[in-house]
Amino acid sequence: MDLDFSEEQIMLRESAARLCDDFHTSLSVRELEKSDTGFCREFWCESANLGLCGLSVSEAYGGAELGALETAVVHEEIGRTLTPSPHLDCCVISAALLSGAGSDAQKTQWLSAISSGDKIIIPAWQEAKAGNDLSHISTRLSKSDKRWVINGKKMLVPYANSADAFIVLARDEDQGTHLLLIPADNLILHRQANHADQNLFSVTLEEVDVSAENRLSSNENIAGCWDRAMLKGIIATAAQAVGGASRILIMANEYAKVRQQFGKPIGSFQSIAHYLADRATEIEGARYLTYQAAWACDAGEEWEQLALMAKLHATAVFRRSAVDSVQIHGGMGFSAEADPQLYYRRAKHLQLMHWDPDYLEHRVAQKVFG
Amino acid sequence: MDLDFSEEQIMLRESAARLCDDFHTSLSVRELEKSDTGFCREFWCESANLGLCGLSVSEAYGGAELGALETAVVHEEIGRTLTPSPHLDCCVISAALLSGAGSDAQKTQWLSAISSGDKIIIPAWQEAKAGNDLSHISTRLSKSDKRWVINGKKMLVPYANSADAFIVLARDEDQGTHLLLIPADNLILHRQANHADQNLFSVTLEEVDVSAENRLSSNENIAGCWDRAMLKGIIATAAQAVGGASRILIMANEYAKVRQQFGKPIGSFQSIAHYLADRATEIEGARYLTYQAAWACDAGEEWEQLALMAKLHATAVFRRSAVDSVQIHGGMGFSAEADPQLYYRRAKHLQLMHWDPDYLEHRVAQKVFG
Amino acid sequence: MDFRFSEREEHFIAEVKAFIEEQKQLPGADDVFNPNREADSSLSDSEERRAFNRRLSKAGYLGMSWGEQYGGQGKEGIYDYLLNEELATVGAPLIGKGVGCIGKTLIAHGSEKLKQEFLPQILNAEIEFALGYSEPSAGSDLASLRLKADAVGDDWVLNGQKMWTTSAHFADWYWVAARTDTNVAKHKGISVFLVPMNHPGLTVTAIETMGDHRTNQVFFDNVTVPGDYLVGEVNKGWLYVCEALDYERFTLYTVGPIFSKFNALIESLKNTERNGKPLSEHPIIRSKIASIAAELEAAKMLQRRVISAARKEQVPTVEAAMYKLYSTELGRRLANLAMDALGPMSLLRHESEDAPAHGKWEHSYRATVVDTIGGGSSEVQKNIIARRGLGLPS
Amino acid sequence: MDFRFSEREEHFIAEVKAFIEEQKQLPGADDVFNPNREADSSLSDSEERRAFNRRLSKAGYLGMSWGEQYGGQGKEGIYDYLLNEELATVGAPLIGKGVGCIGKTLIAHGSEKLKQEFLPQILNAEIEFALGYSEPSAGSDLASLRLKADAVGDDWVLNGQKMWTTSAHFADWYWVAARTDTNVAKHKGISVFLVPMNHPGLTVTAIETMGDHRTNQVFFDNVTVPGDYLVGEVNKGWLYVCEALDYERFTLYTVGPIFSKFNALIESLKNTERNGKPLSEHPIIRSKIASIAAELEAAKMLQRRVISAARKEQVPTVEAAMYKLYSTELGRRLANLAMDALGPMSLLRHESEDAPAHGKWEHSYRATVVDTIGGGSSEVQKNIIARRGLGLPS
Repeated sequence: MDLDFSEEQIMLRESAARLCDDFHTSLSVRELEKSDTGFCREFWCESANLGLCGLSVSEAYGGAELGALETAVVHEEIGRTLTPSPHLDCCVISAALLSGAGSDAQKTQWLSAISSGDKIIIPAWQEAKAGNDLSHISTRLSKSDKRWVINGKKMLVPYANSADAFIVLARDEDQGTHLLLIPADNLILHRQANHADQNLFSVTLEEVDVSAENRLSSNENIAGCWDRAMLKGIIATAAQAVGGASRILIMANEYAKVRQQFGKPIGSFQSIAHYLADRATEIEGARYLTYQAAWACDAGEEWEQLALMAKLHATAVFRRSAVDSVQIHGGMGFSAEADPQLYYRRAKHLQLMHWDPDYLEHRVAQKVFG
Repeated sequence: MDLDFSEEQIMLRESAARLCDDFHTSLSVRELEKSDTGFCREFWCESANLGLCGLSVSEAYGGAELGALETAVVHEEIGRTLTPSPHLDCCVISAALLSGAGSDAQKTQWLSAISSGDKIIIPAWQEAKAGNDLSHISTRLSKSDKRWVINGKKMLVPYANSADAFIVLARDEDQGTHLLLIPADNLILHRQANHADQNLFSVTLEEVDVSAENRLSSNENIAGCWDRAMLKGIIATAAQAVGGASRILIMANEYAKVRQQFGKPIGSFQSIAHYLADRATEIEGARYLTYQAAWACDAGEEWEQLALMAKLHATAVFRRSAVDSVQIHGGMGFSAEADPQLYYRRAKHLQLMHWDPDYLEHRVAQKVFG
Repeated sequence: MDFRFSEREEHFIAEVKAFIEEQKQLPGADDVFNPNREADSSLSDSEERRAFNRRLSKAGYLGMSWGEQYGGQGKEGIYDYLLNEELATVGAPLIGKGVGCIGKTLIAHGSEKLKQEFLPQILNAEIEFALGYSEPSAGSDLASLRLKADAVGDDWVLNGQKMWTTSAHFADWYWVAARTDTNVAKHKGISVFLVPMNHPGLTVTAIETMGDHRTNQVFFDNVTVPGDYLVGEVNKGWLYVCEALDYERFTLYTVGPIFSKFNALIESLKNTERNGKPLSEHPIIRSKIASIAAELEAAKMLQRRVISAARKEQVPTVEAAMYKLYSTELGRRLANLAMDALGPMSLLRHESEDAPAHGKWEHSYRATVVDTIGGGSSEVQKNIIARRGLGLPS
Repeated sequence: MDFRFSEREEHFIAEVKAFIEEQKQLPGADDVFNPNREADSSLSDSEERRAFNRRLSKAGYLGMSWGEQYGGQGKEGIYDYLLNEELATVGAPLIGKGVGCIGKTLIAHGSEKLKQEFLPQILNAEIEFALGYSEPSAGSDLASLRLKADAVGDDWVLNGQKMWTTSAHFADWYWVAARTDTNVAKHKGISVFLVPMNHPGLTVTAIETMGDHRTNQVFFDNVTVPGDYLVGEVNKGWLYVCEALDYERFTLYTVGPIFSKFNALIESLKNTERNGKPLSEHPIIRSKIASIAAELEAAKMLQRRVISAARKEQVPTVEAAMYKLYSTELGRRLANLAMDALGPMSLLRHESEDAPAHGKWEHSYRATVVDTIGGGSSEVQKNIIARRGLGLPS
């Protein structure tokens, strides 16, 4: 048993931290919240240069072929700094989908472009009335006049206005699941203003033509491929939550040491100190739960349940940490100019996006009860 | 709007309090937990003398014909002192069942005997595998050789070894609901050791003969009659929880004022003080919610939903108050000789008996969502 | 015991409801009646809302509980409460500081001059006030405020800073506490002043909040205040500030808005589908809604205890602390439960057409944050309950 | 990073498991292996359990981490932990005070005489100890203990009272902290003594607990202790008591028992029907179980942090406080969830044949109470985390 990172992992963390810090002060995070693209292109280029875009991509396609633990390390730093970027959707989930179900041609074309940072590919899967399982996905792949077309409306699609292509989750009339790589041209995007001011869009597909080369179909079990890609994605989300929770708690802790009321630092009052102690405890549990899920994925151990638990627990812990930290900051906690509110909103965003607690509990229970 | 009790109600409280205190020191409560009957016969006689047994019974049958609010007042004192007695089951629920569905002859015979304290009648309704709604009650009223017989096994029946008769909840083959007043002779009782050391039994009915005079059938809607009687019962349970919660919180509060650690009373530490403040707040909410349910019942206002909420909330609050109070008492909290443990166990008992949170939530939601 | 209002009170409520219905027909009603505004809906921060206040005044709803000699109606305080409850439920501006703590403090302690100048303007809704108590280093510990007022001849000269003054950007007058004596215990050196908000020495700077409402910091640069705009006696300010709770014991604590929110949530759950079934039929959501429904009713009871004590001429300090603590925490939990129940789509803001419940809950989740901090944080309320209610040592 | 144990460690675990399986075949195994006993299952409070300890000793499982010069095996502390984890999971007595804090303190600070007298007896499982720290007025504030030890010639005479001494009624020796100097800061006047439990001046009185396990108060009436039974140096007792955490940093914190309980609950939910459906199919129960399953895994991670720090020769003070706080609160919540899920029938005790899960949960609901109080209450743990972990001022 060894809970330490390797030297390489520590170096990776340091370089990811430096990169995130360089581009993302709380000021620039605020600006990005209001920007058109929602993320910083320069940061993205630098990420690619540092090999972060191809972190989990096979070396054959220009990636670093590293594991879920390395991805978690990077995403912890992303979460700590509130760095907005398509990394999760493009470089974790889409990369896993392409690796798992793409043809050689698709991999060569698209995985390489992900690694190099040249193309952004975003999964478009969520719908207004479907939960997170596939059974109620209403986007339809159907035959119309001998050609295959796809119709549907996807919601909460991140960075859609920067995407070169979408991987669209659809079902056919026989309830078969399909993943379709659809170029971004000619799709109808509507910006969706949201809680954490992240870059989100609805994507409407109207009679969009689909040919064989659009299909990810080299894997017979598309639903399983989708599931594994999302499971990898939620480990990264959990890591973001851990990073965010740690950071906001440190801020609250520092504030509690310097802020004086009644002639004493407020951190000397048990009410404040015990909030911090409780949350610090939860964060360490969530942190290693997340590492364990990532490690298990890489080590070939049972990892799916750990991934589900990590996302469920870490985002809940981030939420509670953000709530308490805002409370400890008092007036500064709800001021738009101060930073706690950024974490407060991001926490709820992470909790509900990429499989929400309702669905995660459903999945965890499924496994627990067999 | 007037949240004060009338002079009569205050006098009733004082007399109930005196009676409960006279017979129920924490020492005698402990002895009763181990006794055969589980309650004090002398106390019961005195209750009857003071008119408490017939509190809610019509004057025509020797009762005081008072309302749910008066019952709540008495049960708050019962809860405060942990007084064990068949009052809830016999004088609230059975009395309501007989009033609602008994024939004149049954009322004359049994309601009068309840008022006078001469007879104890206990509803036997709970079953091992049925929830709290009626649909899965497996005790069967059926015809066998031209006679009606009843078969089944009831669980958690309070004071069954002191009961003169049971009101047995049963269903026939067509799912019709029946309430059958069955004399206690010849039924098979098994004592059921339990968490709060209350007097509970399983009651087995094997081919027990049922004639017309056993049936409570003057009301066509037996299920509705059962429901209203239970709803009255749970208001009284909520009141017990409020009484118990207040008492254990006062004990913890007094302890926190005198117990010294680190040179100060522990109540001067915010961690302890804030537990107490939170619970004190919840208790006042639960208290008036309970009063409101009782008052609404008496005033002919919508009361059912309030009754469900009062039981759900007040017993949850009692539980939390007991947990925190035990914690504040430290070692004394888990010592059998000290009193907090008595409240700790009783709190969980009240929460699960007479409709548990799962069922109460189900019912509240039914009404909320229409 | 009777949980109903009296016939006279019910009659009054019906009257207010009818008045509101009428007012809803007038132009600008969307701005006046806005239940999605959360706690800041109590403010008269727009021309439409000020106009509504003037109509409230014309209809005789301002100063109901003031003595007749001051132009009031000598009614019991409960009527102020009943009015506010109706106004709060529909998201209209409340009758607040003017007829409440400021007017009543002036009546009790103000000079003839101040009474004659301000009371009629308050009754006619011609004036809006801002309250200046908090400072950067005086939050929960209000008595440690530092804004300095130096006596210079007959005048006072104020220098320093106030923080979190919600109404500073639209108010006409500033009711401000300042330190007039630094040589005594901190509670004993505070006085209250009335300063015109347009005083050239005042600089008002916006603080935007996560809940989308604006609050302000106010800088005082040699703000000269004539001696007769010091309220009551010098160095008695802390007393007046504390007494204010007494004056507002009826009006501050409404429970209608959280019930409106709950009802709106129930409607949303019925009208939103997931996996082919309305959310209202999902057992886990039903269970959580049931629990919180009971807690809502408990919150209402805590509110009833406040007005019940108030109507017996008691100062409901502990009752108010309990209600404030419980209801504001409940409001936050309700917003969180609503977002979880509505799922990821609940992240969408009002501006997005796809937002369930028009983005009400993501806004509520941001806006309710202020409720457990402002007006005495939850921790301060617990201290009040522990010390004054439970007699615990400090 | 690797969350697995090493091959050697896994081999050791397998060996222990095999040993336990063997032992389960012996008479008296029901008493030795009793996972329903909650936290007090760690005690060797019966003849059967002491006999098991002697077999543990014979098999070489005692003193594994002691130096070879003291009869130990010089193994890493992790093996003590791995052994205890397996023992705890099946509800067997743990290797504890003897080879842990007492033996190691004697090794570090004890005289030759005490080493020679006690160490072999500990290794051979011939001796059981009771720890005497708490007193009626020294609970969370242990350093304020008052049991007085007066020097009389070469002897010490002890007078006063200890409280909550769990093992006093079956132990052979009492490891007891007493005040040897009243004129110095309270931490600096404490010494540790070894007193035979059958000393005529000791009176042991039972305290029964809500969790059905016995603890004791112990009265000292002129208990004369020869000078050479004072451990180490006079007035250094507080140091030794604090160091004990260091010595037990591996062994005290097992996580197996709560996983066993969770698994037992899952089985019960599958096997218990309500309204014609197993409880495991009720959505609300499933949702709650899923949440707590994740929290259980988080607790395990906090435990892993303790042993990970310990194995790097660090004293895991904050890590241990975090695990103790989180896991004991979790244990209480698990018991409560189990009772709620199983419904009213879960009120039935073990003695009732109708009790679901043989009454395990109503017992657990009573017994887990002690976990958040004893061994440093949750509040004490939070203070440790806040001050030592987060650097907050006191």
